[in-house]
Amino acid sequence: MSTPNTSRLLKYFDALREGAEQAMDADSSVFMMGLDIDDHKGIQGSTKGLVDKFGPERVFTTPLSEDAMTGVAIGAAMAGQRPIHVHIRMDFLMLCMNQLVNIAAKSHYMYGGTVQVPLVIRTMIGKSWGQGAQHSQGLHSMFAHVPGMKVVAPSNAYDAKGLTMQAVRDNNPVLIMEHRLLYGTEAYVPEEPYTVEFGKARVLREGNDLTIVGVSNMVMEAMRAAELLAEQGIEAEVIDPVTISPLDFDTIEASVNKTGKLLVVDNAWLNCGFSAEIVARVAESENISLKPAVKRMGFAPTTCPTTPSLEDAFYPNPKTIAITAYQLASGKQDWVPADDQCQLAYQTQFKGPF
Amino acid sequence: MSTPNTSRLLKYFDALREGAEQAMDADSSVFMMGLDIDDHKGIQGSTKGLVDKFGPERVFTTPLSEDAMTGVAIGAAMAGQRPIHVHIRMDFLMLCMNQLVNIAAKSHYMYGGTVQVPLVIRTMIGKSWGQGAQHSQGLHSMFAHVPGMKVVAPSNAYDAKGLTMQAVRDNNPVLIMEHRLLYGTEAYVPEEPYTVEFGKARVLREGNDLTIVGVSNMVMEAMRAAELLAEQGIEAEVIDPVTISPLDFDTIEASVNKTGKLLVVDNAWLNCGFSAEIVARVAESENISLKPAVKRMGFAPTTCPTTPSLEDAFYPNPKTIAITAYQLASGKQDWVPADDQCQLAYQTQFKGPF
Amino acid sequence: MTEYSTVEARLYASIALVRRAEEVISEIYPSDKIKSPVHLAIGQEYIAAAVIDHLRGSDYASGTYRGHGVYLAKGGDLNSMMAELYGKKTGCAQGRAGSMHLVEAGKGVIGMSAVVGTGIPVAVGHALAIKQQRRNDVVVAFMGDGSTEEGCFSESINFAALHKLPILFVVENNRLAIHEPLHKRWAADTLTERVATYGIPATRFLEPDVLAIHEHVGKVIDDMRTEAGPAFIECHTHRWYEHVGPCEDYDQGYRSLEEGEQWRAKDVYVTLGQSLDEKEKAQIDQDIEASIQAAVEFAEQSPFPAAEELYNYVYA
Amino acid sequence: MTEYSTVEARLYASIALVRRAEEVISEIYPSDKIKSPVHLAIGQEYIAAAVIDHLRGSDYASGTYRGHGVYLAKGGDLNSMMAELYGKKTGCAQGRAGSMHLVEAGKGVIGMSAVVGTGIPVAVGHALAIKQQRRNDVVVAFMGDGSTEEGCFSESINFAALHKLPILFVVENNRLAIHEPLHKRWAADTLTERVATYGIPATRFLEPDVLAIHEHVGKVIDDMRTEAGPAFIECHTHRWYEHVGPCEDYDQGYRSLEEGEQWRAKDVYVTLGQSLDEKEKAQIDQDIEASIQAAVEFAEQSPFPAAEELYNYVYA
Ligand SMILES: Cc1ncc(C[n+]2csc(CCOP(=O)(O)OP(=O)(O)O)c2C)c(N)n1
Ligand SMILES: Cc1ncc(C[n+]2csc(CCOP(=O)(O)OP(=O)(O)O)c2C)c(N)n1
Ligand SMILES: [Mg+2]
Ligand SMILES: [Mg+2]
Repeated sequence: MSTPNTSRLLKYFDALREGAEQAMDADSSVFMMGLDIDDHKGIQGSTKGLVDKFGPERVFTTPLSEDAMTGVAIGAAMAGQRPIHVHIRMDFLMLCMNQLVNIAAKSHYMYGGTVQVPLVIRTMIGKSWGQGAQHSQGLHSMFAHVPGMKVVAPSNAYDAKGLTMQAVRDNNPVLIMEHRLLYGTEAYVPEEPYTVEFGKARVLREGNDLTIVGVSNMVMEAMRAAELLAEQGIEAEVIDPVTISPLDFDTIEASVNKTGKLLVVDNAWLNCGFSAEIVARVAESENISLKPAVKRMGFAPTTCPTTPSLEDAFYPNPKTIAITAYQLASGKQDWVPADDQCQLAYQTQFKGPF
Repeated sequence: MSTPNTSRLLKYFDALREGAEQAMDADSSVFMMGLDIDDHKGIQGSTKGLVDKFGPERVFTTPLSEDAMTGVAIGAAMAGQRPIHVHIRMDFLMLCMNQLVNIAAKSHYMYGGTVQVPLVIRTMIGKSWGQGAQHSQGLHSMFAHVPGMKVVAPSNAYDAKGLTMQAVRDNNPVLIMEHRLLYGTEAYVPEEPYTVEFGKARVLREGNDLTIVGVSNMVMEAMRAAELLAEQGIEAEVIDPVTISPLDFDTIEASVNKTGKLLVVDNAWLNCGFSAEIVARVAESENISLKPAVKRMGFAPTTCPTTPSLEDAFYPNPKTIAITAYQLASGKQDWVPADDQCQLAYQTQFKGPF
Repeated sequence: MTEYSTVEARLYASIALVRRAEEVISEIYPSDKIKSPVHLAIGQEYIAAAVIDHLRGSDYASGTYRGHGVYLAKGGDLNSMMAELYGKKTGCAQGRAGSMHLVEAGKGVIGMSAVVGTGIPVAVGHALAIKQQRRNDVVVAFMGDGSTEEGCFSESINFAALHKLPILFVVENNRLAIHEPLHKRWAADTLTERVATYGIPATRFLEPDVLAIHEHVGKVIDDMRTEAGPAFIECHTHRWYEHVGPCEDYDQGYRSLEEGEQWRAKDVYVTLGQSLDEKEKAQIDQDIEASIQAAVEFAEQSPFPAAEELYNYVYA
Repeated sequence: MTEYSTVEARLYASIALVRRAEEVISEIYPSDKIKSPVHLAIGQEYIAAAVIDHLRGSDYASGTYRGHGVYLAKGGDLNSMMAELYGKKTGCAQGRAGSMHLVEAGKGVIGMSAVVGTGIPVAVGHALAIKQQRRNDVVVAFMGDGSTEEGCFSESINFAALHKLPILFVVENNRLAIHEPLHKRWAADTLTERVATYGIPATRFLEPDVLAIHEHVGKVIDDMRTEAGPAFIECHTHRWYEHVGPCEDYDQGYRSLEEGEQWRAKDVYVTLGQSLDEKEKAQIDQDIEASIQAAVEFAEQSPFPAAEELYNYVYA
């Protein structure tokens, strides 16, 4: 007998694996390809065991040929298969931008609706321990920029499984942006198959003082910041957009209308990024009459350095988020959380999807 | 004797050519490479004659290998040369994103300031006559998103030459985004070498009723719209950012502070685009106290179709810009310019840089 | 479907349809009714005809922006193609694709791409799907010499050979990429030898010998249907017209008329035509003229898509 | 610079420095002082040593994220490397690069990249610059077998051969990409034959015969300085340690200890060491230990960059 749904804690990487496994169980046209998915490490556990269960025809590694392999996945998808193509770092997608932007995103339209590309791209953002310039980029805005692509960003194990299963069912190219530092986090994850809807944001924490939108791992950082803020009497409403494109702007708009203040914390650079999009939509909104106080945080406008002393300053963290949010919400600059409190915040495990 | 500066009208493609030619005259480390730059068509005239003047070692075509050729250009730049790498369409840059994003943009930083990449990428946006999905994209926001890259967008022949010459002198990778439909436009272009400063927007037309920021070819379309608007008593201030990254936000901010209304017309999709960035900065600005009315226009959120009946609806044009601007400025929807007036607007030649 | 008395007649009919359709396109073009960049395959049609003659409806063929020949040979509808060039709603992609992105999924015509080389791995992906679906269909991927310079060509051949996929790669080597001759792009004229190092059959045809190509490919494709894995052919050929557009351009100086004349003297359309029974040839020609005429009328009379349709098909 | 009595001694010194430095890195690693993914080249050092022995200061060498050996052999400063691994301000890239992106422009060490294959065309670009600047320097580009699967490898070889650029491509074929064996990635084990089709000299070394490699490359590079154009060598070799990290991993099941032992029995570090004059070897070893010790101390005592420095070097 299976454990009741809500009582099973599962790690993010296990949830990714389980989502794919159940999708493959349900539909024999689903297969998985990607460098190193069939080795003993199995993409940090997220593909482990799949080759044993489904065999090397449905789960196989590839040569180091990201460009052509993406084309191959696209072609297979056009011909009726449902590939999941796994990349261990998002940075490497730069090698297959042409296939993704010029073919995958455009085929359905360009070919007058006669062709579909039900392709799932799994890709991970790296961080810390010297990942550095080429193993750390969150490049979702480049993909969200292009009509025809969908981009989703699970911040917890529940969404990791549910979005994976939904992505496989979707008839369009869907990019799943994962985060290395989320891989070990746990959430209550149902055992049975389920999907998480695209275009539906999640309010993780309600509050009246300001709205914080976090992306991917920054959802966690924002939640931790919210705890620090709560001790100062500031109640932040924390929103996880869940899917970057399509974006559920209504939920954000309603929150900003309530709080009048918005902080977007992206897991990426700001310039021409997803954070700009959210802020721009708020600015354009005819439903928001007063000028809200808005602010964006994300990667520093630099390349990502490897040394911890610089890397620490490169990323937002609960402390800097809390400070920024406090100023935005209170108009004051008279509080900085103590370092040990921030450390404590890091020990909180959020058992998403909250 | 040379003609006096201000009296010589030059076409955009000639200005591009002259800028490169004078840069190559001045510095023997400058060379040019790219598919088809040495044939009898010479990238619509913009590279014509250069191979005859400078020889095939300094001006050469390449194999169809955008990825490696970009790496080659980067390597040559690191070793002291100053390459100008020409691509006939911006869409094809998707093939060399890896080299541009992961190497060109990052090397100076990643290698601790010990390496420089003075690389110029020339690239053209196509439009109309069935260019369609893969020959029409304005993808500047992807590049502006990445620290370490610079992106410039000449809207007229004067800037085409001056930005080219500045780009060659710059010690960083600079992407020049050109527009096919601008190639035939004329402006007064000095014969002697000159540079156009990066990070300095141009106010092309002053006005108090609203601010219109146009990008690349959309600067022209916005100027035409402004004429139509003027007949309705609405004075638009039209701003050409000239360089996308770095961006002169101050000029835009000052204008929006004056007009209280902003329309950004990008030559690209809106989502996570440069238009979002401008609007987001306006929203964040502490110098702008009232909520300005803002609106973005750009490519429709679709792939670009080839047939004129759909393509017409894909792009902003003087008519749709004027209608949108009128509503934004007046709050009214009681005017639509007559089609023949819009046609007339198209006959105006703007002899930039105004 | 029309029955022909000989292979020659069948191939001639296939070649003649493309030749005449493109000649008509070239005639219409100055009227500006076709607002689409046309890359004519005139002079090269025999390759697609010879190869595709061995394909069934459930097989796939992929081509490039120079794809009228592949599209028609694989059974693409002439009316839909002509309407597509005109940008009409009745086009094979409802006017979204133009000449460069022809498609006819129902006939196994894989959508064509105008970014050189990108169609190659997509074709390989179709072969992977065939293998996974345990079908005994095959894929043929047509490409130009220039496309073999793109990294994805090597990547694709390696993967197809590694997984023994049922795909035939066909390089139409017209020794030009736009106006750039081979010697400015290839270190050595050894493409076929290079592909052979992947352990797959690789054959070069220096002459436009349509029957030799036809015979060779027949064997290769038979083997492929019984899991022999991929194969490769390189056919030297000649592009008669300018790279893009409706005209000849020997006067532009980048190539010699002499070379052109040598190839034209061997025009398969003519030589094969001459070998046919005269009556049969006349009938074929007459049918072709009629169908082209009908297609032009169909295209002219079809409506343009309405502006609102712009937003259709962004997502499936 | 130290003078050695024989080529063997010089090569041994180069190999031993890398071997011992990496062994020390591997010892330090568990302390978490080196917060950088280290890809050790232990067992493969002889290739870089043999090749780079022929290079001058003004020549260039490029490597990969597995680049300690190339960096040190080409004259990169050991202190700067160790400090870089520690993330210190005194590192060769001021702590921005870590182990994966070593660089030493002043010594001709081209900055290394952790995106597989991307360093190859960048190295070719250096060779293009040499040609344009009419220098008679050369470039050596080191790469793994996996990187040859990337399209840019083929693109790069073609361009280098087409323009006769002074570059030697060196493939360190350890028959693994992370944990994936060659037969899951290559359709055929014919890389050297394939590269030869570009019309450039291409040679395979199946054994770790450091002197044979040394001799061959000496001739090749001499030719290259007199405009012979590019060349290629493929050296079969063996990676002793895990792909990334400080340990061995024969127990992980993806490769056999037997294979490892066969290679280890031929360890160049040992065999070459045994061939030396004992006194000279002892002196070399002693000097190396001292320099490594000094480098570790240098790294430990160097300061971290200050947070404000984050914003330096975004633009030149
Ligand atoms: C990736 C890419 N680079 C450049 C171009 C511009 N371009 C269009 S066709 C062409 C030549 C292709 O030559 P080849 O593959 O031999 O095909 P052919 O035109 O001779 O049939 C080029 C360079 C393009 N469309 N895509
Ligand atoms: C483009 C790219 N794809 C995948 C990776 C992940 N990755 C890092 S090293 C490596 C294996 C490379 O193998 P090889 O070129 O043989 O070099 P080796 O590690 O054996 O020295 C892979 C797949 C990467 N860094 N870059
Ligand atoms: Mg060709
Ligand atoms: Mg290897």
